[in-house]
Amino acid sequence: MSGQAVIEVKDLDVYYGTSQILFGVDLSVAPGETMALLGRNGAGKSTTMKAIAGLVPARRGRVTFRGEAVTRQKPYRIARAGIGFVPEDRQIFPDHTVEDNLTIGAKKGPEGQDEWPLKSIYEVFPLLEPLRYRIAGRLSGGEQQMLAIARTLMGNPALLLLDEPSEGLAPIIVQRIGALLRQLRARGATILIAEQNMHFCLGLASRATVIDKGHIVYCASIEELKADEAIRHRYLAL
Amino acid sequence: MTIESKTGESKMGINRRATLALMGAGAMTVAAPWVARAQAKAIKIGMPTILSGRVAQLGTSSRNGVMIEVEKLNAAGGLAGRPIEMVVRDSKGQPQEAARIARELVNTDGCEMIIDGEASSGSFAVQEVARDLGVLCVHTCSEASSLTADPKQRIPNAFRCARQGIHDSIAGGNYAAAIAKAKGLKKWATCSPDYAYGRDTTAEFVTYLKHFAPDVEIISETWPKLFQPDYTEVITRILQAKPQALYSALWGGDLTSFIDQANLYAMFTQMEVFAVNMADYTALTVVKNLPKGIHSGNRYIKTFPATAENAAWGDAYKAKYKEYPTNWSWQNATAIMLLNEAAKKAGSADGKKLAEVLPGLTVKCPFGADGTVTMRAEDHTIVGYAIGWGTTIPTEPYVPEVKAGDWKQIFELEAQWKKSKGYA
Amino acid sequence: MSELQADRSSGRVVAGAGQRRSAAGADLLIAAIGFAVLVSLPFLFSSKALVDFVIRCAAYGLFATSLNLLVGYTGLISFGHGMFFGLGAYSFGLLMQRTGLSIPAAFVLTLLISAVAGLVIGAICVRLKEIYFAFVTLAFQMLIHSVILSWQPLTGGDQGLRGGIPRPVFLGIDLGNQLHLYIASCALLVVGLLLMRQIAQSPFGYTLRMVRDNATRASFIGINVWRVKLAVFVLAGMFASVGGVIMSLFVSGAYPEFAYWTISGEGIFINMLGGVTTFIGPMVGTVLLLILNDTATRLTEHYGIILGVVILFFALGLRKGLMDFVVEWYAERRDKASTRETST
Amino acid sequence: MDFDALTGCLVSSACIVTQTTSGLIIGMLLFLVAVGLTLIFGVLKIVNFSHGAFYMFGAYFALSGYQLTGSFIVALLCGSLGAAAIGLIFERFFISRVYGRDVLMQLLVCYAFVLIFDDAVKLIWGPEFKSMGMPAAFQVPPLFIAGGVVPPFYLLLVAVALAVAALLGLGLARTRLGKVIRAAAHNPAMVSALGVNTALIYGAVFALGCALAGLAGALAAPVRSLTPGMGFSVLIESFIVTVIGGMGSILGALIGALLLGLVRSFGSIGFPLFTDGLMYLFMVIVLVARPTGLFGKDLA
Repeated sequence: MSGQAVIEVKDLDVYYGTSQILFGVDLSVAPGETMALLGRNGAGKSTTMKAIAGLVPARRGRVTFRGEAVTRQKPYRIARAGIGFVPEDRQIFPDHTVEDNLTIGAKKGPEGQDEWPLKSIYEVFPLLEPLRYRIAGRLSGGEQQMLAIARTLMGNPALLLLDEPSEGLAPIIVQRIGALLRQLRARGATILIAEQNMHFCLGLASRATVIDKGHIVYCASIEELKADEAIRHRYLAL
Repeated sequence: MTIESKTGESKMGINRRATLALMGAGAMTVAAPWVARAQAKAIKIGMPTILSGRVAQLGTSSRNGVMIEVEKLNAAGGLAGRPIEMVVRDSKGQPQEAARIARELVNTDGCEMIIDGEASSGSFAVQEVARDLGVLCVHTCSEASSLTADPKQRIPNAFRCARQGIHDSIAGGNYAAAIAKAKGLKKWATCSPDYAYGRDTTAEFVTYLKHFAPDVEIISETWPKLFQPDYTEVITRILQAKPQALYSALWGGDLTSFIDQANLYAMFTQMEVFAVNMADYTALTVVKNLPKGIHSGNRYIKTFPATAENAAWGDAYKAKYKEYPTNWSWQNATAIMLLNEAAKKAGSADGKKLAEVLPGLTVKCPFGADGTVTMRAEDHTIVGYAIGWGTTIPTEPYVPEVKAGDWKQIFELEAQWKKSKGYA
Repeated sequence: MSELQADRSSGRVVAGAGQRRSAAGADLLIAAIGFAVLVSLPFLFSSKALVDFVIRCAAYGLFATSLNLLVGYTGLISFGHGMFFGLGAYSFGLLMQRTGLSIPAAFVLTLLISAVAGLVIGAICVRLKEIYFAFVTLAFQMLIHSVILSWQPLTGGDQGLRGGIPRPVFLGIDLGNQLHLYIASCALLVVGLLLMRQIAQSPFGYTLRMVRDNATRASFIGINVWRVKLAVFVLAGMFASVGGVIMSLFVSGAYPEFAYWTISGEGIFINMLGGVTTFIGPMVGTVLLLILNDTATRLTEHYGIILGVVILFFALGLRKGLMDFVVEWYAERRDKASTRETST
Repeated sequence: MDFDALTGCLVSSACIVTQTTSGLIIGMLLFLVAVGLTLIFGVLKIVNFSHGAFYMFGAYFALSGYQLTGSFIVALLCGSLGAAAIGLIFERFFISRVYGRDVLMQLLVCYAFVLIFDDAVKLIWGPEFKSMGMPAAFQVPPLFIAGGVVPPFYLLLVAVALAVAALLGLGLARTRLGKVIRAAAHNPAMVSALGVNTALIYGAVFALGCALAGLAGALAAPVRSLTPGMGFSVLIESFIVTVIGGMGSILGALIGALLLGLVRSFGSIGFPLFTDGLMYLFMVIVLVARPTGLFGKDLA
């Protein structure tokens, strides 16, 4: 399976200053697959995502993306290689308009593909079109989350990293984001999604990896995880 | 190899090499700077001056002025038989550094006398060191009158070998008054740098202008800061006052900036301009669009005094350093001439003995009004140097005709001035 | 700000009262020994330049260490600390020239003047944060410099206080005598450092660190952050003015350059050179800078290039001050040694 | 202090016109220097203490270019491009090493280069001051507008500065590069994660800032004498401008420069001996009233 994985993380160690956050993290996502990275608050999900995106340096280990090592590359190189990152707190550019936010993220994919012109974005995110000249900082949280995902899609990524897309949003908005992601999956996107909320990932992800205190502790299909109450209770407090 | 070198190589070459050498050997040389050195037979003369920053030219041209005479003197046997070794250091224009360097030159480097190439506050700081250490000190750049004229400042072992604003102002006042009378210039404005030299010289000029032409009236005063880059606000203010004539004690780069900017407003077609510091090569050779007919006092100009000695000295300097001498150059060169003459008279290079014979000493000098200058005994400052005013033209000889000042008149009025200041 | 925090690596907790008292005793002992060594120097070496050097070290050292109270301990980056240096020099010089007071009286009055100035200026400045605090202090410094230049009848304008500073003999001390001045400067330096050390180690000193690390948290536990910052601003200003007094005695005058921003810049540079995580860092920086300055001016007129390269070495090479480097190196060695011991 | 003169000026239209235009002239050259400073701070978060040196380089390069070709246009190009080139090298090899580090470390690196650059200029062009001279095209009598006097050269200067302000404002607001730059100023990590090489952006912005300072130096070269260290007083004044206007704000730099120009031109009438002090006083007042400057945002 590892031969055809879109991304493969091997034995990753990450430090903040002198304190170690990740301990030999292993992870892989197959093409077209949606993988959930589950764990409690502070378990190391975001750090893993940021390490893949190149925003925090890996002290040890390697990240292979489509057969090429991207470990310790600069973030923009990783992005150009085809990894699209949607950060935890969305980090839209608040003083820019919605459309400016989108165009800042616009680029061709790693093979020069252009699957996501503005037109397609507005088709998939019909909510954003009427807001296109609105200042992004004035959008609601859900709208900002949509914008953040759309902005990353504008870069035509081969892998989409989503860090806590449901965090801090009203249940009805969470549902809409879930629907949107299923739509993306249907289009064949490969997605790695970090979540505290397992229920959000049910029916979205096919497999789940559980991280706790910087260690990968579990990896199976998401149905198995749902069935395994001990694991859920122990690592996800569910 | 340092700037203490006595060789006649171009200063640029020495500096670069010194810099490189230092970069290489920096660590080694940190070794205890206070270890006293054995005294050679040569006589060391220390010279704190400004070699960096905006007025670096003051230091470099002062050093050139000193070196050209020291080399001549050394070739002729030195100061009372002892070769001179100059130790020149950069104070960066900071008075506390000037004081520190002066002390160190005497206490550590074994310098037996100081040529003080500091301007303004630095010279007062060096004066205090000279007072403290009792070492012979010749100020060569400070034109502030109080340095030697004020008996509270004066000390027996310090001398000034430089122009004084009061002399320039009396000669200038006389010259300007004649033109004011002839052309009916009654309304005057002034524009001088806001520091002691600028303020004092301007006040004195105005005093003597009014003394010689009593119906002159000052209708506007402007005081740009020293080294101010932009004079627009000053220029427009002067133009609005609509004076018939303008006096300025700006100098060097400030003066050329002022001229370039005032040219844009066609100021020089609207009034007669008297700029005491214009006739110095530093300014004359640099200004590209020199307006015709600016009245100026002489600073250093090789055609005044119009003697063969002066012209030869200016040419020799230019041949050696690839630029014309500055006002500072001749003052520093004269200092060496004076020391040499004093050493001959005293038969010794000992600072104390020189300080005894220097007062009242007259020395043959290309920059003298009559071929000599004198270290006046009563206030330890040189008199009799060439002083005059003329009008400038944009090409050599720049100041075709210089009207010499009358030293007799200068002495008379200077004496009154001293009385009025409580100096005498 | 992590690079600038005093005592960062030591992770020391506030010492109990008893410990503090014994630490103060140790400081006193060190100070006494230091003073004795300094006083004996001129009798061991007959170099006048050494005497001058130490006097200048005292002036700049007090100034730089007081700046570290602001920069290192409180996290207040002042670009205008030199104003107190200048204020000290001018106040003292003017008092001596114009009033005929005795030296100790003029000295105390100078401290008072600096304190009042610090109070007024500080009250305005310490409200501002970070870079804006730096700029407003710089603006005040330039304002004072402008006033010194403009108020010519009092200050002598650009020529400074001329004619020397009278130094009447008091208690048998004649500051006109370089040796007496030397001993007095050493005494002021040692006493000044000792006092600042006590301030840094006192509960007030730990309050400063708390304000530096997290001002919000400090205000939650009932600390009036503004008042604490103001207090240290005034104290640092007073110590800086003592540096100015020593300098004015050394050059027998006061010059506008003493109140120019470059003095503040040198103070900051000294702190970076010596390091701000130890109390003694600024003192080490002072000695380093003065040696560097004196050596470079002896050897070249391209002082700027030399100094520039040295600064780059510290800023980009060592990435910290000398004492910081030494302390960390020592701590690492000790750690290694102790792990070796436990493993065997 | 001379309040009579000041009130006298304020009731004379000729005086108001002349002093306002001279305030504009003083302000616009400052704006060119200050806007680079504020741009660099806004995007790179670096207080470029060496910015005055690029003004100096601009003037010296312009002088050399003018001496070689006799063309003022070439001189302007030499000045701005030369300063930009040095700025780019400086940013790539030195400034880039102190991103995100302590502000004092950044200042120290800049300070080191102020010293090095000044000495370098002294070594290359000599310690004596130089003057470029006014290009022949501008050696024409001044214009009289509404009773005030305006030299044509200064019209050019003001026009260039205003054009730069307009181009910068439009470029940052409208072009994609401008949008990316503004986004990078706000959140460089995110911009980088979207595939933009922020190092390139930083280098370009730093070079642009230096080019503007160089342009200012080149424009000033015909009317100001050139000396090593000439950048310093300009630096201090442009700092005041940026701090008054708010660090990082281009509009702030424009307004700040105009205000400072007016403070100087009218201040020189009312307080002829305290014009400089007046600037600092003005800065103190603004900072006390608005700690982040007129158009600045709170950094925290």
